[in-house]
Amino acid sequence: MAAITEAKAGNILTLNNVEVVYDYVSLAIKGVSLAVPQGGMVALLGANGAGKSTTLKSISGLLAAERGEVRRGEVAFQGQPINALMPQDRVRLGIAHVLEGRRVFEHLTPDENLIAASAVRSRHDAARNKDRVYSYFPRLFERRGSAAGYLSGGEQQMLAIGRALMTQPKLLMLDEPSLGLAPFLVAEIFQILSRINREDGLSVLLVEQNAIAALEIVSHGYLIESGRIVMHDTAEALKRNPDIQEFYLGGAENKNFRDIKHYRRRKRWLT
Amino acid sequence: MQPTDGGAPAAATAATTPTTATTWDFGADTTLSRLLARNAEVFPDDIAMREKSKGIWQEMSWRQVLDSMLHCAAGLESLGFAAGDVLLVVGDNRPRLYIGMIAAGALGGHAMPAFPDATLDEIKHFVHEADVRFVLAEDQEQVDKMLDLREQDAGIAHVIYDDPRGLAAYPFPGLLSWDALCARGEARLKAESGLREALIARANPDGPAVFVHSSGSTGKPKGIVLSHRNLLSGVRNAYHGGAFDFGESILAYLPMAWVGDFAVTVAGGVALRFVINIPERQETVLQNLREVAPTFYLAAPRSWDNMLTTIQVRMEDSTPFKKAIYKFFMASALSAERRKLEGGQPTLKEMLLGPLGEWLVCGPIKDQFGLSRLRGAFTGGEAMGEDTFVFYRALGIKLRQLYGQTESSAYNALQGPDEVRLHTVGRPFPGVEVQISDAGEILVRSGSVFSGYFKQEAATREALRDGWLHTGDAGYLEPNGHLVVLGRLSDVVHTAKGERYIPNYIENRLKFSPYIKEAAVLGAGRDRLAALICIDKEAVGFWAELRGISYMSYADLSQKPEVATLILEAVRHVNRTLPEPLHLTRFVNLHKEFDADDGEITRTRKIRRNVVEDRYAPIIDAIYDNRSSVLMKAQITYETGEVGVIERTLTVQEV
Amino acid sequence: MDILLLLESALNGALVGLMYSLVAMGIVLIYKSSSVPNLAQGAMVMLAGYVILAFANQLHLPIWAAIPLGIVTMFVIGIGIERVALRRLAGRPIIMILMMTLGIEIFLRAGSMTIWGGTSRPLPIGISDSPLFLGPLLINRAYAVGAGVAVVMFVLLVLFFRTRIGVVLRAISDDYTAAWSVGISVERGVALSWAISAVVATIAAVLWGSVQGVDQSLALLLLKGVTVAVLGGLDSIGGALLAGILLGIVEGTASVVLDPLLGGASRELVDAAMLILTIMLRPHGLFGRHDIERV
Amino acid sequence: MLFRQAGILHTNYAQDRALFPIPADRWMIGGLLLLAATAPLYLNSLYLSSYLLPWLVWTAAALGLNLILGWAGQFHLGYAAVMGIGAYAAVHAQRAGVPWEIAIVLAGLTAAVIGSVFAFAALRVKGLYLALSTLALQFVMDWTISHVPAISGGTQATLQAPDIRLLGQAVTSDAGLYYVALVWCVLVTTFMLNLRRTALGRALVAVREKDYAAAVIGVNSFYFKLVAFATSSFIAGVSGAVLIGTFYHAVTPEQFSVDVSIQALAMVIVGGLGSIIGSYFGAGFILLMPGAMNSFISWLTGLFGFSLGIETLAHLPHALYGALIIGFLLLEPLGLGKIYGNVRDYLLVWPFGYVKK
Repeated sequence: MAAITEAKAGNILTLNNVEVVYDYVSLAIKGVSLAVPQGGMVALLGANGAGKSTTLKSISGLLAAERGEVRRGEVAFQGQPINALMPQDRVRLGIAHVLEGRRVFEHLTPDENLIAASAVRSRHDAARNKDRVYSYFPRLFERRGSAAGYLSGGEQQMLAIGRALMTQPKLLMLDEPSLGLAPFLVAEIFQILSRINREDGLSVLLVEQNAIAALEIVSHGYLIESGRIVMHDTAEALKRNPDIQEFYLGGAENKNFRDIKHYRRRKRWLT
Repeated sequence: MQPTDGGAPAAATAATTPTTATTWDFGADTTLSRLLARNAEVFPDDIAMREKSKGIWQEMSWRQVLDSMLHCAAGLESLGFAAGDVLLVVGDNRPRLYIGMIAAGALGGHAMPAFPDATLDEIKHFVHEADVRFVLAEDQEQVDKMLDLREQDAGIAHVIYDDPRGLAAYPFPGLLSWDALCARGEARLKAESGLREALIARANPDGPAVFVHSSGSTGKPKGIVLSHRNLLSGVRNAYHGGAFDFGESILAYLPMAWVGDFAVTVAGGVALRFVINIPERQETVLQNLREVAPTFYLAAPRSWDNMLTTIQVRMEDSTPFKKAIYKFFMASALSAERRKLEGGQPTLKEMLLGPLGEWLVCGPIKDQFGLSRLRGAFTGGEAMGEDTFVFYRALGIKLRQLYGQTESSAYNALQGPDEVRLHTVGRPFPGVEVQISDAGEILVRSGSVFSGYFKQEAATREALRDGWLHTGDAGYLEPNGHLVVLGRLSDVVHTAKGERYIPNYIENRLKFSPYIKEAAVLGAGRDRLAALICIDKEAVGFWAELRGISYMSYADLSQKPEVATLILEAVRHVNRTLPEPLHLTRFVNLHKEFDADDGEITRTRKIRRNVVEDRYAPIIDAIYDNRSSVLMKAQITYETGEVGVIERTLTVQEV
Repeated sequence: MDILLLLESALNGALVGLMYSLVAMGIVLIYKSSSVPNLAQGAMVMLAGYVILAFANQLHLPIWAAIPLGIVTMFVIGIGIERVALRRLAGRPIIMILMMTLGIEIFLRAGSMTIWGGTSRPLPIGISDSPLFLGPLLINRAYAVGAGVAVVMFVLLVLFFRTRIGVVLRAISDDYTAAWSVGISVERGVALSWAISAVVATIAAVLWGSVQGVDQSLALLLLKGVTVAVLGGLDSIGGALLAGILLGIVEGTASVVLDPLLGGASRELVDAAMLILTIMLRPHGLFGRHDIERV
Repeated sequence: MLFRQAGILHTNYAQDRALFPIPADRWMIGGLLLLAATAPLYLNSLYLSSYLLPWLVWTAAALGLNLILGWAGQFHLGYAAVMGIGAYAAVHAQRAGVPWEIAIVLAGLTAAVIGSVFAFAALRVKGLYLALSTLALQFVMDWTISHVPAISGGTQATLQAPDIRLLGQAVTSDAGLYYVALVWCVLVTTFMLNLRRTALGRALVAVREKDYAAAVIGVNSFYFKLVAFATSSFIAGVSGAVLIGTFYHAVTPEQFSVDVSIQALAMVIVGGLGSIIGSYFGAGFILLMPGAMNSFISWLTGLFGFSLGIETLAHLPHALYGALIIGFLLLEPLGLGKIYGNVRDYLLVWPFGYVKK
């Protein structure tokens, strides 16, 4: 709690009571408030359909394509409200969104993928950024000439992240980057993420179902359930929380089958 | 104390009952198992229970319920369960748990329902109090609790579970699934001729039907054993008093450990052949309520309050056009209803608007919440806020106050359909005698009154004198025979200046505000009144969202200056209805809700004043020391029994 | 059968086919840069013809001024179509977008007729009627010019798709959402592709108008255009060029061979048969890309 | 406000999947059926045979196209050709002495067999490719019909359709023909309503959502696409035959040209993809619009006292037709059916603002 209040001044992103409604009638998230500190790494955890992707889209402005709208609340980037901005204007400000399921431009080569993603930057910057991306992901450089649709899942994820980096973001948002990837690849990608965070001071908002991996690299985590933030704390505290251990960290420490619970604790999340 | 069959004699009433509906002669000299057998014989294929499960309402006929009950009873007996034994029943409302309770009663044993969210300590108290050896648990969660208890030396020998999910691999001795238990019983019933009839006839009308506990707002809950005769007398009295009729459709959602649930769902349900609908889960009650659209609905004031808050919040979130229509018609209906309750006539305009409002606003709202088919809507358990009461009446729900105690099987008095007044609880039921003692205490005598607290001689002597139950409630009878209940005798308190008041009354007024969920009024022995307030997170949260006020958690929200102003308005509003000396002068928005796990309220959500005064002593001191803020270190009990501490600065608000 | 006549038909057919390619390129251009199947390209050709005529006849401008003005006007109309009709449908099922282009087709075609009437008007651009001679073969001079322009357009478009903007447009056609997510203004990209396509339509209108006059029949070029586009592969500029030549040759020779047998109108049958054959044998045309399916 | 939903509980899965669980819907459908059944009593024969009858037949046809477009998600730009096949088959069968009842079944079967050819195109390609190949097939069929005298009865010829005879009784009265159309439309509607609840309906939706994924979970998209095209073609064929038998009474190739295909497509789109009630709205709208447009234009010219050229008058309604299609797609891409659904939702949650998910 305290961490958030004192960091308020240094937050690159704040969401204040954001409510998103799809198709005018169905409520997806409600009263979501969160903050990403400048240069920090924050995870947004939650189950399928909890509203994680919707939250990210409300930040990157991609809701409109799915008939969604931010009906209430404010999304502020570097202190400026950005609710009214088009997606490309948000990218120009420095918000990059790596979509769930990678969504690379399949018929373009990795090289063209990166060029296409530099639309909001100058030619000079694009060249420099491309070098940087290839230095982070040398494997992409090796495969820069073949259609991206034929890359492996891990390579596509790297390309998706690299593509986002081409926009020179200040805040990088990733939607389930570990989805469908082998554990060693997840580890590699997360390592690169923390390296980028460390070296470039890039703020990161990571949406994950894989809480174990995510809590290893972030400093702070939010937990979203049924479209509402139900708790948030430092990664350390979250890892210790019994609720998190049970439902998000899985049965890693289960001693016997009595620990496999088929019911939810009645107690509400304590914050 | 001998149960008396006061009031209308059974024979006389039999002739007046509808011929199509009844085969019960309205005597209380029978048992639930015999009545169940009778239902199964005369109406074998009528629907007795419905349970929402796997997306549909799975039905059970009376014959199936009886068979299931007999299988369970025979199975229990084969495990060694005998007359006088206790079967602890713990879980949410489930058909098998109800059937298991009837089975325990059929064997002359005590069925002891417990709240599904009861902590280990609470259950431990029950288990030791009555030497519980048998448990009927709903699911893995409850089984885990019982296993934990057993590890702590409790004498629990047999744990029977309903839902096998996650339990298949448990290797613990004495753990038995409901199906296995019933298979065992079924085999016995096949093998032993005459067992079936014997089991049906076994129980004695004066034998135990259920073992419940008083709410224990002032101390440890006291055990209360109600006999078949007690409960059936209560049902009979209420039936004659017009509370319900044969064949009502009900939603069994009240906590099973509350006497009201047993008195309505089991006693009323079996005696009057209700269709007992059981919701899928606690969270789906509202949705299931709409699907069932019961004809009879009893809820605690708190539930009605919650539903009202939901209606208000959802209305606030509606489109401007719909909102305007709602406001217009509701205002008219409210003023008409208020005038009617005070004995006046509605104006011509109100009469004209009424049907239109019913079609446009009231009807749809009742439909949305499944209240459109209600013949009987009741509030009971404690006093209800006046404004909530008027709201539902205005909505066209003929809400009525029901008055009773656990000790008298829940049924004492009820407002007649056309005699609803705000300050009374109506006339005592036929068969219930009411007197007012010299001290102003309400005394009750009826066949429904219990015969004493479990293993508590002193308390029993205190409560039962010369056949009269001393209810502990202050009240009086009006000349026209209507009973007025003022509140708990023990609740009537005085300020240092000698002002007499009942905290509960003021608290109920506060709670009408959708933004206030709980309140504790302070002032006994002090020179002025103050309040601890728990905001309603849903309503205040929504209010905050509309205004773009950011918050993270309950604690965070409760301390927002805007929220303080909001609550201040509500408190001032209440003050305007109170005499000057009883005005609330200061209040604090607490950082958490009162919680039964922390012992601050009972499971039926009545305030435990001593606990609250003790736990929030630093805040109370700050209030009366005229400080403007206070650092509160709060203890939080997790359900595992672990204890955590939260530190927080709270602001004291001046009114 | 006269082999020379056959050859001559085939050669002129190839040139006409290249002019079909000009229409097809407009369709390919839009498909390649926004995945929108454009069934309004024929109507745009027709509209462009009328627009140029309006500048030339009603404002009495010389043809060399009317054509650039027509190009500019159509460029703006192309942008307008995106703004008015397509923007709100972005991300919608393709069937709706297809229906939208059909609606635009009906509107533009019937709208032009409402304003300018149905009689055919000549659009002379100063190409002489006298044929060219290639050895013993007679070649239509207008067709030859049209074919030349088509090849130039082909080169320009291929180069265009290699530029950064071209790559961005191809990215848009791959995945709208992903394009938005990296800051590409999808709306502007789609508008640009429609604007360029409208310019291509204008050039086709000039060439076709000079050959057969400006009337409703220009809109029917849509059928030739889509046939060529499908045959070549909807996202292949080169495919459109080669398919145009192929269709032109087949049509040209078929009309010589089949017309006497079937009593005329064999061109339409040949078109339909080519289309069906293409889909049966090479579902994505000669050079079209295949979807990369991943679940 | 009109829809009361309290007390609707399902005690078995059949009830849970009932077509109209809400009583208000059942009342409305009952009322509409009653109105439709008694229409000849209160409508004069002009309205009956010039408006109501074609509306019903075209609704049935639009529903068949919606099966392909809305349910299976496949393009079809050659629907009118399939209707034409049915129409010609029925007329030829009738002229050969086959009773009408059997002739329309033959019409449906012929259309189903030939229409399934479209399915083979759909199996190979998607999107625009499919749209164009179905369009190509439409041209081939147009060409075949008009160029084979045995079918068309000679170039440019009109083939008279014999009167309908049902069970040996000639049906010639307006009311009688109307009832034939009504029964066919109700049959198709009932079929479509129930299709949603069958394995076939769900499989079609699975194919629509994603071919490849459907195949992965074991939905044989080849089989289902084939069934969808065959069923839809059957409905088209019978509808074509009924249209000729009850409305046109003679058959010409122009009745089923590519423009008519586009018109059928417009009915489905304007009505709403996959929406049954939308098909009613869409068919009604597209059929009524040209007449309404002409009246509107003459009203306007009368109002402002100017006159329009012949050519303008001829083309303006067509341009407005295009504009309306554009307008509809902009206003509500899911069509009139969706607008109806929105109104219904609005009333369903009344007086609250929205449903909680």
